[in-house]
Amino acid sequence: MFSPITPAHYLFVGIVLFVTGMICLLTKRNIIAILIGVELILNAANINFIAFSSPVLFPKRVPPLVLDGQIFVLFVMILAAAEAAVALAIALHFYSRFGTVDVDQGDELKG
Amino acid sequence: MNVIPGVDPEDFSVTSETEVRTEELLINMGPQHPSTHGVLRVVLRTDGELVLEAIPHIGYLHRCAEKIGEKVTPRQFIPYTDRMDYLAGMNMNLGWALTVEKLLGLEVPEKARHLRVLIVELNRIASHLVAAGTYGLDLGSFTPFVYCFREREKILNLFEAVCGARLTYSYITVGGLMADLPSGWLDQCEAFLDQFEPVIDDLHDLLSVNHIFVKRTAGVGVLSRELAVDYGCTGPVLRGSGVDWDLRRDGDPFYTRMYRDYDFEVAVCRDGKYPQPSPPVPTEAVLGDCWHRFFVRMVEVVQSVRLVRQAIEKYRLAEGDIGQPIKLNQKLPPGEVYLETECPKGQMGFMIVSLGEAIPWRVRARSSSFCNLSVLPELCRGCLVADVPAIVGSLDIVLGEVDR
Amino acid sequence: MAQWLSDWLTLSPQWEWVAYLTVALLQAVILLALVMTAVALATWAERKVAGRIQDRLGPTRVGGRFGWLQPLADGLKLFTKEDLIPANADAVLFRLAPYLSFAPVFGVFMALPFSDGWVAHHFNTAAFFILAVLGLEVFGIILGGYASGSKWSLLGGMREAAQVVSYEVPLAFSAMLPILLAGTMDLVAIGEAQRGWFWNWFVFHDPFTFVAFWIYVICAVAGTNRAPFDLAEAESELVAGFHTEYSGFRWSVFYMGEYAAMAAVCGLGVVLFLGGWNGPIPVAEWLFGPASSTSPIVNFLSQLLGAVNFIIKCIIGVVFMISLRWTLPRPRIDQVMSMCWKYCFPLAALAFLGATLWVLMLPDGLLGQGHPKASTCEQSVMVTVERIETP
Amino acid sequence: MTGPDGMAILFWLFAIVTCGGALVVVLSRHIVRAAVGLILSLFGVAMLFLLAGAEFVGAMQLMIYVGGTVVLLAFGVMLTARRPLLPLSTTRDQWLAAVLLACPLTVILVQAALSYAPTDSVSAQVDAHSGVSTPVGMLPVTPARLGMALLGFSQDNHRPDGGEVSHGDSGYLLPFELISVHLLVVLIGAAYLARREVPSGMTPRDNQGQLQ
Amino acid sequence: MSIEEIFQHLQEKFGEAVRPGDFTSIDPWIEVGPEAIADVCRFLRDNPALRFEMLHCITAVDYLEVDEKKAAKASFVPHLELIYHLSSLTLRHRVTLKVMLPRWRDDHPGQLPRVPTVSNVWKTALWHEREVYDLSGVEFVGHPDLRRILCPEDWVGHPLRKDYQMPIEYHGIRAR
Repeated sequence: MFSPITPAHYLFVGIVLFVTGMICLLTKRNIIAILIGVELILNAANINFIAFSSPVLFPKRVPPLVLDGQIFVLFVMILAAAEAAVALAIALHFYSRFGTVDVDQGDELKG
Repeated sequence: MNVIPGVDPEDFSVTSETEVRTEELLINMGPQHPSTHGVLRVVLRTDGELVLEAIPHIGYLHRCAEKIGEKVTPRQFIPYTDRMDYLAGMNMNLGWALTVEKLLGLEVPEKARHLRVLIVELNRIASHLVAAGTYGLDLGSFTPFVYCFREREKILNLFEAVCGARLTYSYITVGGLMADLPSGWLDQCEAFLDQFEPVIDDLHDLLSVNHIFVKRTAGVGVLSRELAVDYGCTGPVLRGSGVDWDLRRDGDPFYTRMYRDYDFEVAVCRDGKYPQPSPPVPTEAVLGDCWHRFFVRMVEVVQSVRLVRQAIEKYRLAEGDIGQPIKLNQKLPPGEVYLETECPKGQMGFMIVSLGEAIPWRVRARSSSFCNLSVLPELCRGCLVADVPAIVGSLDIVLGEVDR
Repeated sequence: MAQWLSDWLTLSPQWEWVAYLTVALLQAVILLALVMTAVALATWAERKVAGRIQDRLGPTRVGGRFGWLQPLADGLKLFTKEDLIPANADAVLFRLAPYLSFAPVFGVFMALPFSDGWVAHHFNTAAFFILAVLGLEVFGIILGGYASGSKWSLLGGMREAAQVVSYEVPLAFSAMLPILLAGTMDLVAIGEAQRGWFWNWFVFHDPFTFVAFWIYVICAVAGTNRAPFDLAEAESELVAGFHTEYSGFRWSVFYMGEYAAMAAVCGLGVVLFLGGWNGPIPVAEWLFGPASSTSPIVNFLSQLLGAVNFIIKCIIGVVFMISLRWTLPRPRIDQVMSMCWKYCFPLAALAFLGATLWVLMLPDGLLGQGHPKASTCEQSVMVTVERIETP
Repeated sequence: MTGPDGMAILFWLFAIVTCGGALVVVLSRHIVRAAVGLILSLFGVAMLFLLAGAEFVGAMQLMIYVGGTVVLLAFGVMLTARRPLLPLSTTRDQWLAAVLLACPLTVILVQAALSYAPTDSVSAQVDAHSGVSTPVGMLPVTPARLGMALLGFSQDNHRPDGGEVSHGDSGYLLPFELISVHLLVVLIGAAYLARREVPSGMTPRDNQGQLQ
Repeated sequence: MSIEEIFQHLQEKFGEAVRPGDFTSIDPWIEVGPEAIADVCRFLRDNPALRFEMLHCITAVDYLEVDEKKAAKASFVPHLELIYHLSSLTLRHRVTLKVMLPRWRDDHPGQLPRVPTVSNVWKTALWHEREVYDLSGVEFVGHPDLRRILCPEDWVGHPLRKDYQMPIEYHGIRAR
């Protein structure tokens, strides 16, 4: 009954994540909500990587692009975790300085 | 958060003076909280887990004992004393009875004196058992609590055999005691003591020398000798700070003569050592910290066992009766009298102002827990949230006595 | 199985997915029943062990002398309790949180092998998958603490977040040793690598694995939020921590999560360190011969024996965790954190290094008796190197 | 779960979870709810990875992303929320800008996805009933292979039939080292940024920093 | 040290502000003028011969006969007494101080009598003075935080005064 899953299916999920992440990035002003948007966008990219390197979706491909995709996803994940840590540190610093996490209110550029 | 009539939970006049920083949190600990030992309410101003300020609010168990004392005769007041430190009713009875006797110039017969020592020291053991058990509970260890209560139940059984009550005894009365011991009671008591002494070592293993326990209590809530005296702390709290002071030895002669021919040591740390037998003091412990306050009680239990054994012997040898209670409406001579006794929680003082009638003009109860609790803000400043129960528990307060 | 069902119902190929769905649901229900049984037994054991430690009997009334039905009675009581949602709470998240905390633990059992053939889904990264999924439990707890709208709950949630995230690191590190020794993350393979006498178990493989095992135990207790590391609920400090505002059924779901997590970490620990389904004495091999037995009945019996072995070891682990809870006081949060970062983590890292060196230096073990599959990893390195070097 | 139908069912299930979570993120007004949406979404992505045969990466996604990053985010939310459940305010202008940018983007991306001609994925149908069979000569993606690749022994560089090897290719060793250094820098930077002053009048106690 | 010697010390230092109370009663006492109490207490604590380190208790006694028939025969004039029990842990002696106060300041009912605080001498007085303020209605001048302690903050009246009337109701709770 179901049509078999192709990489295109994965691409569509990636599109949804990317667009929602984009909207999140644009509409939210809370520094942490912005971070959440960035995570969504990164995940959209990851989905594409995985889809194109999947041995399940490309069972016959030789040579398989398996490792490239997966390893880059790993790199993205690690970088995202590092990014979250730094962003959180900035958010805390921001909060203790301005008493808010609204990025629009911290527009002064003083050291 | 609890809503108390007439009190806005977020409005505290003390805290509003200082600027409330953004990360700060005002936490209401109590009056319903598992480790405030009753209806104590402590308002904590915290920064994360760090306590910046702790303000105790008391009075939730205020039952107007002093006002009632102005309406009833001394013997009628005895049940009210039971309800002050309800974990050591016998000691409360004794304090009040001795105060009235001091006013009347009355001395009880020898047999009654030894029986009083016997009963009071047993009750001290029971009270310290509760203190040790609940202290374990405060630190997250449930099992010592059950062990302590098991032993306390045995003491309560003995008390029940003596006076029919398990908590509010009204047994020691002005002029003597309400009844003599039932036959065979002394043997039961001795059997209990024989069985109880090894249990103290179990409790030491589970608590006093347990590594986590020491880590949680050593160096926490350090109360210096000077501060302890300044705040009027008494009992194990004072001795935990290294002050060699026990009313049973140093008190009013009217009280100390009760213990005149008894042999016991004051449970206090001298040159880093406690009266033996007791495990050695861990190196992390600082004099005056929670560990010492706790340990003083454990050592006192051993001394109380000694006293009870002596009292049993002396009672067996004593001649005469157990004294005659005064008449219910006996007229009191005019005068003022104040007497403090060494209760398990500290020095419990009663004062009577009499104008020559059967009913006192004014009754005053100076409660040890009240003074011991007043040092809480000093101890909690700069500690962690988890240390607050450790400190409150080490002060061993009974709210019935704090609020009276 | 789905195939068989589909054939039996003679479904046309376009309706085959119904068979798949049915089988999937059926398997989920079986797994859930299994987990719930484990939870019920664990609560019963908790009360009984606590009772015995405290010189009393524990439950004796419901269900005969030993109070077997006590969990049922407890459950019934909790189901009938009023479900309170505080006015300050975020109702949606408040309701969601218990399930978020329970569901991941349930997911763990999907990858946990009960014997070499009995596993719901055979992942080739099962060990890692279980560690990852177990780490998700924390989110339900944080959320519950946050959504309650109570400061005590919030403090509990923050403690939980700090504690569990920290302890995951040494936990994963100590779990890495058996993975290293077996050369795979496949739990079935790891279990098989410990076949034989009990000295083949990875805990006795070398001194470093022995140390790592105890680090695993500590971190597993801390990671499942059990006493003495139950700082998130710490009843004497934070009233009840993250579940202060919960009552009735939702509260019990949190508890199911906790007990199921206990069983799960014990299961993982048993497979990683304690030989999994292999008994201390290789009775199964004597009785049933080598694993590749032909007869389905013999195979079934050997699987059953393995599962029994595994479950007995898990029960021992759970009882050990319970008795810890009723013996030790609770450390303070800063002590818990410093223990993680100052002791557990460096020790785990050292043990990892040590075990690696041990395998390289003494591939045949100290006595030269050899370890069955201990050099797999090394072999795979060699194989790869060879492949690269031979153009 | 094997078989194309099983895979399809699971794919749709987790695709819905993923997209639903993402929508929750965008539409929720509370930051914590947005974080829960993110959790759901990332969990769904992890499951999609598993379905696509990337088991190690899927587990990694669960561990690092859901278990680590999002917990970190939740932590940040708790530390910065003055009151519980701080609402997020979004102005109409921002929505307008977002929609204006998102619509063309969606169109372009969908166009791209539709125009992608799956060259060999059709052949997956061939193995309908035998499940996902591993082609001859291809090893399954085990963590060991990924790990070897990170250390420079990449098997993608060889033909499975032992064919040509591009010499001088060291796998992913360089990016791996770069990432390591990067992580170290980030660790120090984050610790530096997040450190805080001890409140005045307080004596700093042991391990105070770790309480945060 | 006997009460006479202690009194001697105080007399030398403060003169008229201290008066001999009753040295023959069970608990002998010294009377101190209300304005001098803080100085006397500080002297008692700091003098190396006296060293009263511990304040045990502050008691307020209200002398007022409400019953008019008995009031005529009463042995006292209406007044308030503050009683301080002190002891020295090092020198092991005790003393009782008394301060006589009017029931109301300037005889205006409702105006609480004032007395200097001793909370800066002994910290324990912080709570004892709050209790006396709460229950007996004495205002301690200089106390850093003079609030009710046992009664609720919005309670009216001072219960241990002899003429205290219990309120009819308190926040909807019947009290009488």
